[in-house]
Amino acid sequence: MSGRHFLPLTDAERSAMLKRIGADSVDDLFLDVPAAVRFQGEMQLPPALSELEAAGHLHSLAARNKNLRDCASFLGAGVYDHFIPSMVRHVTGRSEFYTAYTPYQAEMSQGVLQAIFEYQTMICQLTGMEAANASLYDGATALAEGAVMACAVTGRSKVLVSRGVSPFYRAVLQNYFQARGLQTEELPCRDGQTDRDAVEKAVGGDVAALIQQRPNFFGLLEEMDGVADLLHKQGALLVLSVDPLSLPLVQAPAEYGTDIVTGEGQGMGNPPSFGGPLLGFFATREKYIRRMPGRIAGETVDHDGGRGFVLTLQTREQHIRRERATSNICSNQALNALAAAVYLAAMGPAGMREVALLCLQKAAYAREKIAALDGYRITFPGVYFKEFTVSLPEAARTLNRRLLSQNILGGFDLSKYYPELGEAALFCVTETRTRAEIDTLVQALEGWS
Amino acid sequence: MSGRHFLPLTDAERSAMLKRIGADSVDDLFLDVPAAVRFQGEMQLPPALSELEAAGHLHSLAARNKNLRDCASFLGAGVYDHFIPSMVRHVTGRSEFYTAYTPYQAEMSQGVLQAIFEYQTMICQLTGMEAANASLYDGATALAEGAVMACAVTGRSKVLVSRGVSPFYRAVLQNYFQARGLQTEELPCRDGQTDRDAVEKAVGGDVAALIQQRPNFFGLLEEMDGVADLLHKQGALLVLSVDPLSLPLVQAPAEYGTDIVTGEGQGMGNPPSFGGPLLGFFATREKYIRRMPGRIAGETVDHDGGRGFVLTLQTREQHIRRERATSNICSNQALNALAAAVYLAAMGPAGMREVALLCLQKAAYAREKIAALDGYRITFPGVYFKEFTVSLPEAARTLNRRLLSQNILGGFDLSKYYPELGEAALFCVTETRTRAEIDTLVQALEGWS
Amino acid sequence: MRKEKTLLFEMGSPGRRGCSLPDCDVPEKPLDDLLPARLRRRQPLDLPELSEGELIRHYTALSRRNHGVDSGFYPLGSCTMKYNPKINEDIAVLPGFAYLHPCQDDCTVQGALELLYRAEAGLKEVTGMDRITFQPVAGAQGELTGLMLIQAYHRARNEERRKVLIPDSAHGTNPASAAMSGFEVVQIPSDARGLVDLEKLKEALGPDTAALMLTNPNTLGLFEADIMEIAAAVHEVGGLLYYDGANLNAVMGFARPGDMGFDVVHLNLHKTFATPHGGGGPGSGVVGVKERLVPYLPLPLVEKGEQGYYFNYDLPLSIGKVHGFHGNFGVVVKAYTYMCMMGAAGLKQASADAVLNANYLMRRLKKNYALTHDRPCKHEFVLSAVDQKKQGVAAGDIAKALLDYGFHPPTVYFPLIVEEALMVEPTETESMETLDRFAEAMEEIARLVKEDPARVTGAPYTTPVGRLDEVRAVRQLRVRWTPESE
Amino acid sequence: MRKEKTLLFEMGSPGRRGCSLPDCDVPEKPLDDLLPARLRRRQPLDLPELSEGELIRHYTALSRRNHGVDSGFYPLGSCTMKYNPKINEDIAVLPGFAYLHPCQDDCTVQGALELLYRAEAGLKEVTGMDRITFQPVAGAQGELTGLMLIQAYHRARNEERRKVLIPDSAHGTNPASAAMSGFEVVQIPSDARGLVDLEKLKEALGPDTAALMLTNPNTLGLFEADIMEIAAAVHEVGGLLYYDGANLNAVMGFARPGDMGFDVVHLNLHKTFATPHGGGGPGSGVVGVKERLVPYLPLPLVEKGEQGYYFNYDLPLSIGKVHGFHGNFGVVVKAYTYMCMMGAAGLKQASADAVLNANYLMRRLKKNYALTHDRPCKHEFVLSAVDQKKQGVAAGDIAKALLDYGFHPPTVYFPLIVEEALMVEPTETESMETLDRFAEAMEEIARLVKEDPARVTGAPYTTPVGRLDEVRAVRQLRVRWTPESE
Ligand SMILES: Cc1ncc(COP(=O)(O)O)c(C=O)c1O
Ligand SMILES: Cc1ncc(COP(=O)(O)O)c(C=O)c1O
Repeated sequence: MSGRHFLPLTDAERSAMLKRIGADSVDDLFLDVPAAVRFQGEMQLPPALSELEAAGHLHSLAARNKNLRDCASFLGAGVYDHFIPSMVRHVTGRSEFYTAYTPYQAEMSQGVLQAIFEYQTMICQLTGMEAANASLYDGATALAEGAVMACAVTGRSKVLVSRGVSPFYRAVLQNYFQARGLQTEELPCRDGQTDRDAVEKAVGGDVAALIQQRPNFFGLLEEMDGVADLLHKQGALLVLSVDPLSLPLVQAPAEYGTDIVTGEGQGMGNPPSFGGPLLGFFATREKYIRRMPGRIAGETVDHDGGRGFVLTLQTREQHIRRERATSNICSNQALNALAAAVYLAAMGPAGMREVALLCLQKAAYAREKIAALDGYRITFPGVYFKEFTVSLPEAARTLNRRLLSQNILGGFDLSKYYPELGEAALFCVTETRTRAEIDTLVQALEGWS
Repeated sequence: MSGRHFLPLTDAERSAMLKRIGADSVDDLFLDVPAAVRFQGEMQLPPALSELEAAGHLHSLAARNKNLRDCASFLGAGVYDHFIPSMVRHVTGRSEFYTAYTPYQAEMSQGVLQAIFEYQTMICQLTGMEAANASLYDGATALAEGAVMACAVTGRSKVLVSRGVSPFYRAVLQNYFQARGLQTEELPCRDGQTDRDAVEKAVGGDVAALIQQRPNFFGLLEEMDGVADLLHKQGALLVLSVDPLSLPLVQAPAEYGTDIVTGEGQGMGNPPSFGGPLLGFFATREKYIRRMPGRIAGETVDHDGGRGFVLTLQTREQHIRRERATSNICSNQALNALAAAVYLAAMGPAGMREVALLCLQKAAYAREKIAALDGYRITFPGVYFKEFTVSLPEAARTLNRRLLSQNILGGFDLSKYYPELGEAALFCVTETRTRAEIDTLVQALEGWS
Repeated sequence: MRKEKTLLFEMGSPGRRGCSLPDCDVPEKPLDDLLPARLRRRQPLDLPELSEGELIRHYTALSRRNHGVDSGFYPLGSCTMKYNPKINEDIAVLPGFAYLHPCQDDCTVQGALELLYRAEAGLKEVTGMDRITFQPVAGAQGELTGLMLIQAYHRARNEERRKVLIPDSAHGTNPASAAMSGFEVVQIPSDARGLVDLEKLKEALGPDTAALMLTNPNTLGLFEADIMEIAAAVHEVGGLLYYDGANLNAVMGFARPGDMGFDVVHLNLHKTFATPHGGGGPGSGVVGVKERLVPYLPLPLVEKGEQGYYFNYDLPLSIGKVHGFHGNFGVVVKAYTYMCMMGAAGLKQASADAVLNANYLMRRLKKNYALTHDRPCKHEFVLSAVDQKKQGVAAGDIAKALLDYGFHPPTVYFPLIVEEALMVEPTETESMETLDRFAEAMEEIARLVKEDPARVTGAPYTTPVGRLDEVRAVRQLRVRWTPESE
Repeated sequence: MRKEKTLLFEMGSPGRRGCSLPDCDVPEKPLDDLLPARLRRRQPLDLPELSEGELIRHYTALSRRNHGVDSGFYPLGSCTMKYNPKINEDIAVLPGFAYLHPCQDDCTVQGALELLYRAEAGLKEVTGMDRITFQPVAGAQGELTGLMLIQAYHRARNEERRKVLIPDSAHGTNPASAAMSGFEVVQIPSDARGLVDLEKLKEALGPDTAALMLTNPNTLGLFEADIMEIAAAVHEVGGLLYYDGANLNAVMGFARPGDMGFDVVHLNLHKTFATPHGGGGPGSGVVGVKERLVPYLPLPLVEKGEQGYYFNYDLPLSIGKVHGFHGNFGVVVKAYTYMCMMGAAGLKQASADAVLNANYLMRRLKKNYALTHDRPCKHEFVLSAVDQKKQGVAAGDIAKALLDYGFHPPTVYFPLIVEEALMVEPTETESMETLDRFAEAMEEIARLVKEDPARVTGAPYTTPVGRLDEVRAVRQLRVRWTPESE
C-alpha cells in the first residue's frame, strides 16, 4: 500500500497499541460515528502511486505547461518575473523554517520570530512607515484589510476607490466590503490617472479613506502631493497599494502622508507560481498599530535581560478577541515573507536601486520602440515605472496568439476590464528581460497584418 | 565587478587593514613574488557574469544536452539510472554536511562521523564483510586500491585479472600497477565467464590475488564456489568488484570467502552526473583492517563515558605515515557516501530486495523479447542480473543512432573493447525503465533494415 | 551558554553586496527624463549591507534557534503537524509549476489546469462535496468565503439572515470570520459530553439563522454524534451547515462532511494534506460546496472541455474573487502529490493511525493529568492542568518545561471551555517510541510539579533564550529595529 | 546537557518503510528460473527499517551536531574553507548536468563538452599551463596522475628516474603519492627563512631526479622566492617541476605556476574554486601540463571540431585512465559557474583579500602566540603554541577550546616542521568583524592558559560530546555497529 513510508506504525504495533487501550480493532475507536454517517467501502480515488510513479506523473503535468523560463514574458498585472538570488531558497529550504508553525512557543521559535522582526523592519525601511505586520495573504486581500482597518479607525463605512486600482484588487475589496455592509465608491480616471477633481468632490465626512495604487494598473505614477492633506482635513485616511520594487527610486509612501501602505511582495524573492502563494505586506503609522490586522513580532527580554522576540499585541487577534478581532487571519504567508526578507537583505540599498533602475530603463526602451511602430500608441502620457499601457491595432487575444507562436507571452489584455480603452494591453518589462528579447517583441508586434 | 557578493571586504576596510599592518597597498604584500614571475595585466578570461547572467549561460548549456529524464536509457556499464528517493538530497543539502571538511575535530563533527560510522556498518551488512572505509573515489580506483592492498598483505607483486572485469576498471588498475612496478595478468573468458581452468593454471606462489567482477561486464553472475579456497591455499586473496544493488538477492561476497570487496556505489542514491562524482565503496575482513586504504570512523567515549565517534587508525594515513601510508587518498567522496547511507536506510531490507527484483524481472523480460527478434542473439547463456550482452545484426553505432531518433539511448557498444564479440552491445534495464519503454526499445530494434 | 543572535541591522558595513545584477543592456536615458525629481525618493533606504556568506550564516544560525517537525515531535493540537514528504518540495519548485504566470492563456497551462481538475476530483471524493474552489489561501479565508456563499444564497432568496451560530469550543477564526462577513455571532454552549448542546442549539435556531459553523470531530477531539439531528434542525429553519475541516485528519475514509448534511466545507491542506506550515504559512483553505451553493462560488472554476481544460469565468451569480488570482497553487501542487501517493487506503490508514496514536497517548497521560471527557477520542484530546495548577504550575509552565526535552508543546489554553487546557494531537506520522518518550517526559514533569514546582515554573533552561517577558513586549512596544534603539 | 544520538540500528522496527517503489509492470517469472538458489543470498540483510520522517529527523539531528562553513568561521589551514556560493548547488543538480550518462554519444552532450572546454580555457589562463585534464578527482589523485605523466615522460626518453624530491613542509599526500607511483622520496629540508634550502636542493639533484614537488606559496604560507633558480636547477638535471596547487588561492592574478617554470600542476577545485568540501569530498584535482607532457595525458581530452565538441581518444602515448569515466564532472560544473561570476578581476581580488585577511589576523595573533617567520605571509600563516606548551597546554588543547566559541579550529600539527603548529587560513570570504572576534577568542584562550590552564585542557564544554578518547578508539577498535554490541 503506497504512502506507507509516511506511516511508521507497523501492524504488530497497531495490535499492541489496541490491546493497551482495550480495543479489539480500530473500528472500535469509530463507534461514536453514527452508522448513517459511516462511509462504506473505499473512497473512489485513483490507485496510489509510488514516489517514482508520482514523480513521473507530476513531471509530465509540469512539462505540459509553457513556463517563463522557456519564453520571454511581458506579463505583469500584479505578478512579476523578477530575478531571485539562489540563496533565497537555500534559507527557506531549512526545515527548521518551513516545517515549523506559527511561533506560539517563543523560546523554541527565536529563529522564525527574529526573521519576522527583521522582515517587519525592512518593510518599514522600504515604505518609510513605522510598523508592519508579519504578512497577509496577497496584495489584493492586504488592500481590502487596509480599507476595513480605515473604516474601523475612522468609524466610517465608505471608501473611495480609484478605477486605476487593479480590477482584481477592486473585486476582492468589493467582496470583503459588501459582506460587511461597507460601501465602496469608484472614482473615474482621466488620461489613465485618478480624476483629482472627482476625489475632491467625493471626499466628505462619511468617507473613511481614499484607495489608490502606485504605480496604478496602467503603469502610471500618479501625482500624490496634497492628496493626504485633503483627506486628513476631512478625517479620512490615505490607503495605498504600492510596488515595492519601485520604492528605491520613487517617493516612499510615508513621504506624502500615506496612513496605510499595502502591496504585493511576490516580486521580492518569490516565484510567480501561477498566482500563489504570494505575499501581502502591510505597514502603517505608530498610532494605528493596535488596529493592524495579522500577527506582529515584538522585541523583549528574558529573565537574564537577554534579548528575545515574541508575538505581541496578540489580544487584537482572533485566537483571543474572536469576533472582535481586527482580522480573522491565522495562517498567513510566513515563508514567503522570509523569502522577501532574505531578498531585501541580499539586495541591500544598492542592489534594490539597481533593480529599480534596470526596470525603469528597460521599460522606457521598450516603450519608445513600441511607440515608434505605426498602429501602436502609448495610451496615456505620464511617468511610468516597469509597466505601460499600449493601444493596439488588433485585438490583444489575436496579437498574443501570434506572439505565442514566437515564444513570447504578450501584455495583459485590458479590454475585458477597461472596455473604454478599446483594444489595449498592459506590457511589463523587468530586469530579467534582455535587450534582445525586447527587440524580438518589437519585431513581432510590427508583423500585424 | 561581479563576484563582489563573495568578497565582504569593502575598500574602506581594505585601507584600514593595510594601515593596521603597515602596508601602503596590497602590492606591498606581494613583494616576495619575484618581478620575473609577477603576472602583468589582467588574466584573459571572459567578462564576469552576474548571478542572473551566469544562471542563463549555465541553463542554456544544460539545455543543449539530452538527459536521462528526456529519454529512455538502456546504458549501464558502471553508471546506472536507479531511482533516488527525494529525501536523499534533503539530507545531503544540509549545509552542516556539505560545507564541512574531513571531521578532524571530532567533538564538532559528530554529525559527519556518526553518518560515516553508520555508512560503514551498512556496507558491511550489505557485503557481509567485517570492516568498511569511509569511501574511495569510484569503483575503478577502489578495485585498483584493493589490488594494491592485496599485494601489500601478501608481499607479492602480481595479480590475475579476469577479462570479464570492466575495461575501464582494468585500464585504471593497469595504470596504478605499472606506476608501482606491479604486474597484472589478464585471464581470458569462455562464453562470457572467467575461464576457471585458466585461473587454476595461473594461480601460483607469486600471485597476490585474483580479481573478478560480479556481475561481470557482460552482465553474467559467475559461479564462485571453490574459487576462494583455491586462492587461499596458494596464499592469494580474492578481490571482487560487485554491484551493490544485486546483493539483496545474490550471495553476499563474504558467503564465498571474498577477502576484499569493492564496487561502484553511485547506484545507491547518487545521480549519473556524466560519470562523476561517483562512490567507491571498500570492505574487507577484520584481520586486514590496518591495511585498508582511506579514512575509517570508529566508536569511542568522552570523559563522561558518553558515546562518540572519531577518525581512527589514522596512523595508516598519508597525513601521518606520509610515503609509508596505505594510500595517498585525502579528500574522498564523503557526501556521495552520505547519499548512499540515506538510500540504504530509506530502502531498508524490503526496499532493497524490491529494487533488485524489479531489475531482475525487467531485464529478463527485455532479454526474452530481444532474443525473440531475428537478427539479435543473447550472446552468452547464463544467469544475469540487470545487464546482458546482445549480438547485433548491425553496428552498435548505427543502431544507437537510429534509436536516438526515437528518443532511446541504446546499449553500450562492446566492439571497441571486446572485438572478439563482433557487433555486440551491453543493455541495462533498471527499476526506472517502464514496460512501455522496454516494448518501444524492442520495436525500434526490430526496425533494422 | 546563551548567546544573543545579532540582528541584520547590527551587522555588515556600507558597500558590501549580497547579490550581483547585470549591467543595463539598453541605452540609458538620464534619470530625470524618466522619473522627475519631484516623484523621487528622498529618505535613504538603509537596508542591511552584507555579503552572501554572512547572510547565509545569519539565517543558518537563526534556523538552529528554531524547532520544526523535522527537528522533533510537534503535537500542537488542532494544527495536525504531520511529517511533510520531501518529494512535494521538489515537485513544487519545478519551473513547469513555479514559473507560470496566472494570466497565461489557458492553452499554455494545460498541465496546471489538469492538476487542479484532478485535485478537485480527489477532494470532492474525500469530502463528499460537489465542487471545490482553490481560491481561499488559508482556513480562515475559507471560512470567510464559505460564509459569503451562505450570505449570497440567502440574499438570492432575498433573506437577510443575520445570525451565525458557533459552538463555544470552536476555533477563534470561526467567530472572527463570521464578524468579518457581517454576521452576528451566537455562541452555542457545549453539554456535559463536550458536544454541542442540542437543546440550546434548537433554542437558538430561528428564521434569522444564516448558518451553524461546526468542527467535526470538535476541538475536544470528540465526534459530534448528534450530527444528523443537528443538520436536520438547522436545515429545518432554512439555515445552512458550515464544516470547519481543520480536524478532517481524524475521519478520512471513515466519514465525510458531505454525508453529514454539511452544505459548505473548508479544508486546511497544510494540516490534513501534509503541506508544510512554513513558520505560519503559506497554507491553503480550499472550500467545497454542495450543488445549491455552486452558482455563488468565486470565479473562475476549472472545467474540462473538448479542446482541453479551461478557466470558466461565466458564473453570473459568483461572489467574485477572494484572492487576486487563483489561490495558493504552489501549496495545492504539494497536497495533490501527497494524495497521489497515499490513495484511498493510505488516507484512511492515516486517519486510523492518527486516532490510534491519540488514544494510546491519552491512555498513558490521563494517569497524571485531568481528562475532562474520559472516553475514546478522535485524532486529538484535551488534558487539563487543573491539578498541577493547585501546586502553582499552569498549563503554560508545563509547555515551557517540555522545551527542555526537545518536544514542541501541545496547544495551550484552547479550547477555552477547558481550564488550563493542554490540547495534544500526535498525528499518524509519529512512531510508538516517540509517543512513549513524550509520555515519559510528561510523567516526569508531573512528578517535578509535586516535588519541585519551581523547577517547572522556571523552565526552559536549555533554549537559546530563557522565559521571555510577554507583558513587557506589549508595554514597551518595539516592532522594528531603529538606529536609535542601538 | 549532552544527549547521545541513537544510531540508525537502535531505531525503528521491522516492517517500517522509508521509501515506496512501483509494483512490477512486467509479467513476473519465478525467482528460481532467473536466479538459481545456489547463487542466492543466504544471510539476512538487516538494514534499518524506519519511515521517511524518522530518517529525516535522524539526519537533521546529526546535522545539528556538525559545524560547516555556513555555521561559522572555518580557518582550517591549507584547506581554503571559503564560502560555497549557493547558485553552484542549484546549477549542478539541473537534469541537463546531473542526469547525463558518461557513455552517451558526443552529439547528445554538446552542452557538457562545451562546459569542460570553456572550463579548461579558463584554468589554462589562471595557471599558465597548456592543457588540462579533469579526470583526477582530488588533489592526491592529481599528484598521482602528475607523477605518472612525469614517469611516462622520462620512460619515453628511456630513463627510469627513481627519485622525487619533496620539501619537508609538503602535505602528506605528496610523499604518499610519490610512493604510490613507484618513486623513492627524498626529503629536502627548509632553511631559516622557512623556504626550500637551495643548497640542500642542489646537493640532492642529479640524473636520477624525476621531479621536485613544490607547493608555492608553501605550507608555511610563504612564497618560494627562489622559484626561478629552483626551476632552472631542476630542469638542468633533466628533472621536471611539479606544482601542488592547494595554495593557489594566494596568488590568482599575481603569479602563475606556468610562468614559474612548473611542468605539471594540480588544482583543488574544492579549495581555490569554491566547490563545497562535502564532509571530506567529493573534490576535484584537475591537472594542467605544459606542452611536453600533453601526449601522456589521460584519455579522452575534450576538443572542438567543425561539427562541435568531441571526446578525443586518439592519444597513443596516453597513460590511459586514472578514473572510471571523466572525473568529477558535477564538481567541475560548480567551479566553472564560480569562475564565470568572478572573472579575472574577481579572482585576483579574492587572492588579494585572502592575503590581506591572513596578514591582518597574523599581526594580531602574534602578540600572544609564537610566530616562527615574522614577515608578511601569503594566504595562511603558522603559529606555534610552544609558549603555551610550557604551561602544559598543547596546540590541540587550544583547538578544543576554540570549539566553545563556535569557531572551527585552525589545522594543528601541520606542517610538521613547526612545533605545536597552528596553521591559520582565513580566506577572502571572511569579514573584518569575524577576524576580530576570532582574534579576541584566541587572546582570551592565551590569557586562560596563563590563569587557568586546566580550563583549556578540559575543553570543550559546549559541544554535543566531551573530549573524545582517540587512543581507546584504536585499542578497542569498533568500526561498525553489530547486534552484539548492544
Ligand atoms: C480548528 C481550526 N479551524 C480553523 C483554523 C484556521 O486555519 P488557518 O490557520 O489555515 O487560517 C485553525 C488553524 O489552526 C484550526 O485549528
Ligand atoms: C597542501 C595540500 N596538498 C594536497 C592536498 C590533497 O588534496 P585532496 O584532499 O584534494 O586530495 C591537500 C589537502 O588538504 C593540501 O592541503
